[in-house]
Formats: sequence, structure tokens, C-alpha cells
Amino acid sequence: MRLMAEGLSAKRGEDLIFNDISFVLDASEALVVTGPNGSGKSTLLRVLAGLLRPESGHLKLENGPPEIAHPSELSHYLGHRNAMKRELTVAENLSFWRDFMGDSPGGRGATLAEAVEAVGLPDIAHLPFGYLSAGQQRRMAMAKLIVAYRPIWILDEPTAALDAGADRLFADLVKAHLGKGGIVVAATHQPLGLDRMKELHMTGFEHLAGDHWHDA
Amino acid sequence: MMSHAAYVFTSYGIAALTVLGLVAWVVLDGRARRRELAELEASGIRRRSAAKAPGETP
Amino acid sequence: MSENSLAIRKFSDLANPTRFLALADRLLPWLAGLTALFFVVGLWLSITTEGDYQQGETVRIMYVHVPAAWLSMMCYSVMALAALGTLVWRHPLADVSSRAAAPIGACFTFLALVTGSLWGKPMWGTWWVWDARLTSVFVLFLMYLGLMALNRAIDDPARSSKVSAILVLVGFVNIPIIKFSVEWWNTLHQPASVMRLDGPTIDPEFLWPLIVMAIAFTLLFFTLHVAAMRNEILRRRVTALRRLAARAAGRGARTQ
Amino acid sequence: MMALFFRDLKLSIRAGGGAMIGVLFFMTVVAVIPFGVGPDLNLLSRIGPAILWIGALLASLLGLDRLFQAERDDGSLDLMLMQETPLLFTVFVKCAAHWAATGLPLVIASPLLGLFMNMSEIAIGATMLTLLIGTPAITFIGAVGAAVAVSLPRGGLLVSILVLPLAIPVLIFGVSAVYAVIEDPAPFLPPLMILAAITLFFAVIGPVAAAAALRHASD
Repeated sequence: MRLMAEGLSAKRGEDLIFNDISFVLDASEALVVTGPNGSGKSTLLRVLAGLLRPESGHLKLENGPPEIAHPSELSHYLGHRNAMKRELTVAENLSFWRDFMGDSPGGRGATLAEAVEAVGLPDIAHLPFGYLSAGQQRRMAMAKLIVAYRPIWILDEPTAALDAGADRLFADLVKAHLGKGGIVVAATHQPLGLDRMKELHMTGFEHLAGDHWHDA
Repeated sequence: MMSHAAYVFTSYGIAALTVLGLVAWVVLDGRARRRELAELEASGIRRRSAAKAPGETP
Repeated sequence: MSENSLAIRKFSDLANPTRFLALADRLLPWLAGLTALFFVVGLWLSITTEGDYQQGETVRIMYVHVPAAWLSMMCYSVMALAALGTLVWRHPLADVSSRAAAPIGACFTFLALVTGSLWGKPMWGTWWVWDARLTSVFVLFLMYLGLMALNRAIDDPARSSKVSAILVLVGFVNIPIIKFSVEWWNTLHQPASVMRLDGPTIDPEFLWPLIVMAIAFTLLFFTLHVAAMRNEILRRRVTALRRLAARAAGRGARTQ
Repeated sequence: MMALFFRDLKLSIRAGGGAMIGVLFFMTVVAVIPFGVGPDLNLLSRIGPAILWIGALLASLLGLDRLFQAERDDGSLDLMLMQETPLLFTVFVKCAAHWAATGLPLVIASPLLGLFMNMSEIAIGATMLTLLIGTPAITFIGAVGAAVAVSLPRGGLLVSILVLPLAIPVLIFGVSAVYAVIEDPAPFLPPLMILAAITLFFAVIGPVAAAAALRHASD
């Protein structure tokens, strides 16, 4: 499986956020997106997840299952928000997402017990999600990544609310996923300690007048 | 037009149903709460006051 | 048993939830047994007594309707008293009591409305009229439901207790309106015939089953109320323990 | 898909859910009317069906603004947009769950309020039937409004304003079907069939439009 981006650029409103970004990711490869605030990391990830339409360029998947219309259907997206309901228990949340998302072809999701074990919180799956601390909530949101199998993970600041121990735990999750032939795209400052890692440094460009009202 | 006895039976019936429903709710609610409490205690979580209770400490 | 004696007991030796639970466990079987006994006697009396020459068999609806209506008001009074306990004495069990009483009160009010309706159809020829007594009881029903909705909407009892206590006290103005509506306004509903200063005007033939049924319903209320309070205390314990569990799990993971 | 249905049902029943609020609002609105028009039983029984319908319409608009906004606020909407299952089905199932949690209780509560309005047994039955057929249409129309207003910070009132004019046909045919039952000469079936047709129509159009609106709102 190979994920290819060719000449992607995106706008928010009238502002050009980034221009002409290309990369190729093979199976078991990770792309770490870095850059200062406002350089368009989140926007790029939302484009990859199919939540924003790119202004130009396109995203392609090679050697993937034939019936897929957009790579986002094979992707997990973990944004700034956890996509879990405070009123439901962790187990209810996770089993909902597992049933709702289903597994992509070529893999199987972990059971609930395995998933909460993997994020190091095996005893509190019966608690309402809202009772958990911010860090615990984030870890449970990561458990969501493994209850339903998706070959591509798109992670936006996944370790924002986590302490050092949980950071390691997360790095292990990512490594395990890559080991099984997955692809990871993550915007993070945390060193993941991976062998096959590409880095994309985004600069943002205030200097570039991408706005057609000023075209000379 | 229903006979008068029918009205009497209906109201007694509804009263019985409502009261039984209320009793069932209270009993079932109590059982569910006790079960949750037992589950929590089985997983080793205890209130401070309960932990100090005699017989609880080994 | 009256609200007064319950309140005194609560304030003197039931301040501690654990002791309340112990006492409730001991008290409940007796209360339940007594309730059942009174219901057996009351139902037997209300079935065997003669029908009224004017109202016929339907007078038997009274034995359910009047106690239910009386309880709907008493339950609200208990809640108002508990609300006072929450606001003035900050008693930990007062909010539990008020919260536990709301669904029970709603059920009895519902019962009063339905049986009244079933009594009204053969007597007045209509299920419902918008007169003062009926309307104010219906408003009481809506108030119970509103309080239940409010209690559910705010899941943190520490925050919701004050708010709902204030609402309960504000709503208490409705109780005298219900009680005296039949005297203040000329309505279809008949005036009180048991609780009067100049003694009951009702025939003793009907009075006995009515009194027994009223006692049975009152006992039922207290049984359910104590049991529901116990459930509410347990529910809060579960919540507290869960929060504790969430905190403990974080610590445990770090030490592993 | 059943998982989504049951999750939404659970959410509306759990603490803070809107299932009971709608019925309570319905009862309160209907109970207020006799104070306004006076306790004349003949008048009440004549306007009863219309009052019940208006009350049900307003009550079913109540929780609609949170239909997609709650999903957006915690990020669930992003994940729903990404799936292989068409967004159309997701929206449809969410509407169905919303109706089961808020519309169905209104239908069940309507006979009780019909008694309060001194309506005849036939009129009560007809009102219940038309509400059963008509309220899903309101939910489907409302889903469009909710999807359009999903990214607005104060979308709640706007949803009602957007949806009410669109729901007027439902109200017209719902009420006229009930009156057709009470007043003999008018035929009952045609307005009922039109009402059913409106519901079916919006059951298709509503999710399509709502899904399109959600796709664009995510940009």
C-alpha cells in the first residue's frame, strides 16, 4: 500500500494556508509533520482525512483495496477533540465506534479489553467518559484507533495532554501499527524514535500573497 | 357508555399498575446500585470510611 | 406518622448517611409489612361497603382517588420541607430526600388525575374540566416532572441541590391554592368532606375504608420514600467511587 | 448502523438528554392554552386538534439544534464524515433515533392531552394517527436546518426559524385530516395520504440535503 500526495494546496476562506506539498508514504512508513503554530499542520491533516477539499493537487492510494473512493475511508483521524461522549461509559463509546466504523479490509480490530489494556487503563472502561481526566480521555481516544482496524492513521497533536509515561505508551502503539504495515501521519513535536520516518517541516508563508484580490 | 363498575375496575387497575410500577422501579434501581457498588468494591476501590471498618482490614 | 415526626428523626439521629442506611435496612421490612396489611384491610373494606345511593358503584373510586390526591400534596410538602433543610440547615440528607420524593409524588399525582378523570366521566359526563382544583393539580403534576427533568439535567448533586430547592420552595405556593381552590372558587369539584374544622361530613359508611386506605397510601409513600432515599445515597456513593476509581487508575498506570 | 441508533437513544435517555423535556414542553404548552382562551369546553374541543398539532410541532423542534452540533462539538462528526457508509444513511439513522426519543413520546402523550381538550375519542385517535405519520417529517425537515446551522455558535433559534416555514404543509395536512374525521362531509383519506406522501418525500430529501450541508459545513 502506498499513499501519495501530489502538489496539495489548501485555502481557508480566502487565505492560502500551504502550497504544493507532495510526499510518498509506503507501508510501515511514518510522516511527522512539524512547524510553528499557524503553519497549516492541522489543515494539511484535515485535507488528508478528506474533511477539507484541497484547492489543487490530489491524494492517491496505490495497491489499496479497489472499492475505496477516497483514502479517508481507510484512515483513522484523531483530531484535537476526542470524538467520545461524556455521558456514555468508555466501553459504550469504544464499542459504538467499533461497530459503526467496522474493520478495513486486510486487518482486524482489537477487542475492547485488549484496547484499554494497550493504553494502560484496563480498570476504568466501565466509567462514564466524562469522569476521566484530560490525559485519560486522550488515551481512551487512542484506544479507539485500535478497536477498528484502519491502515492509515492521521494524528493531530496526539500527545497534547499526556505525561511522559503515556508518551512512551503512544510511541509503542505507533510502532506496533507500523510493524503491521500501517501508515502514520502525525503532527507532533514528540520524538517517536522510529526507524523509517520522514519529516515534513511546514513553514507557512505570510510573505506569499495568495489572495487574488491583490493580483497585479 | 361503559357501566359504572367498569370505571371502578379501570381506576383500581391503573392504581395497581402505577403502584406496582413504582415499587418495581425502586426495587430494581436499588438492586442495580448495589450491584454497581459491589463491582466497584470488587475491583478494589473503597471509600476511606469503609476501608477503616472492622473486619475489612486483614 | 406525619412529616413532622419524620423530620425530627432525620435531624436527630439520621444525619449520617451510613447510619441512615443501617436504619433504613432495619425499618423497611416493617414498613412494607405494615403497608401491605393496611392495603389488604383497606381494599377489603372498600370492596365490601355499600355503594352510594346517588353515585352508585363509582363512589369506590374515591378510596383510591382521595388518598392519591392527599399524598400528591403531602409529598410536595415533604419536598418543600427538605428544600428548607437544604437551604437553611445544609443537611446532607435533605437534598437526597427531596430528589427521591419527586418521582413518587409525580406518580401519585398522576394517579389522582387519572382516577379523578375516571370518576368525572360517569358523574359529570366529561373526562376533564378546566376548573380551579383540577387545573392546579395538573400544574402540580407538571411541576413534579419539571423538577425531575431539572434533577436529571444537572448531574452534579452539589450544584443542583440548591437550584432545585429554590424551585421547590417557589412552587410551594401552589399547594394552598390546590387545597383551598374548592372553597375560594365555585367549581364542579366537590369541597373537602373529611378534613374539616367542624368534623367530617361524610357518612361513616364511607369514612372507614377511606381512612384505612389513606393510612395505607401514606405508609406506602414512606416505604417508597425511604427506599428511594437509600437508592439515591447508593447512587451518590457509586458516583463518588467512580471518580475515585478514575483518579486511582491514573496513578496506578504511572507506577507500573 | 444499529449501533448509532442505540447510541443516540441512550444519549437522549441518559442524564442531560432531551427525551423528557420535549414531552414536558408539549404538555405545558397545551395546558397553557385553556388559560388563554377560557375553559369553554365546546371551544376547546373544536380547537383541540390544532392546539395539539402546534404543540407537537414546537416540542419536536426543541432538541433539533443539538442533533449535529453535539456531534461536531466533540469531534464525532469528523469521523462520521470519513466513513465508507454514505453520510446519507448516517443522517437518516440519526433522524430516526431522534424521532424515537422525542417524537414518539409526543405521539404517546397526545391522547392524554386530547382528553384535557375535551376532544371526542375519534378525534383523539385521528390526532394520534396523524401525529404518528406527520412528526417524522418534522424531524427530517429539522435535520436540514440543524445541518445548515451546525457550525453557528448560536444556531438553536435559527434552526426553529429555518424549519418552521418548511413544516407548515405538514401542519396544514395533519390538522385538516383530523378535522375531516370530525366533520363528516370532508373526506379523511386524501389529506392523510398527502401527509404520508410529505413524510416519505422529506425522508428522502431531508437526509440528502442535510448530508450535503454537513459536507460543506466541515470546510
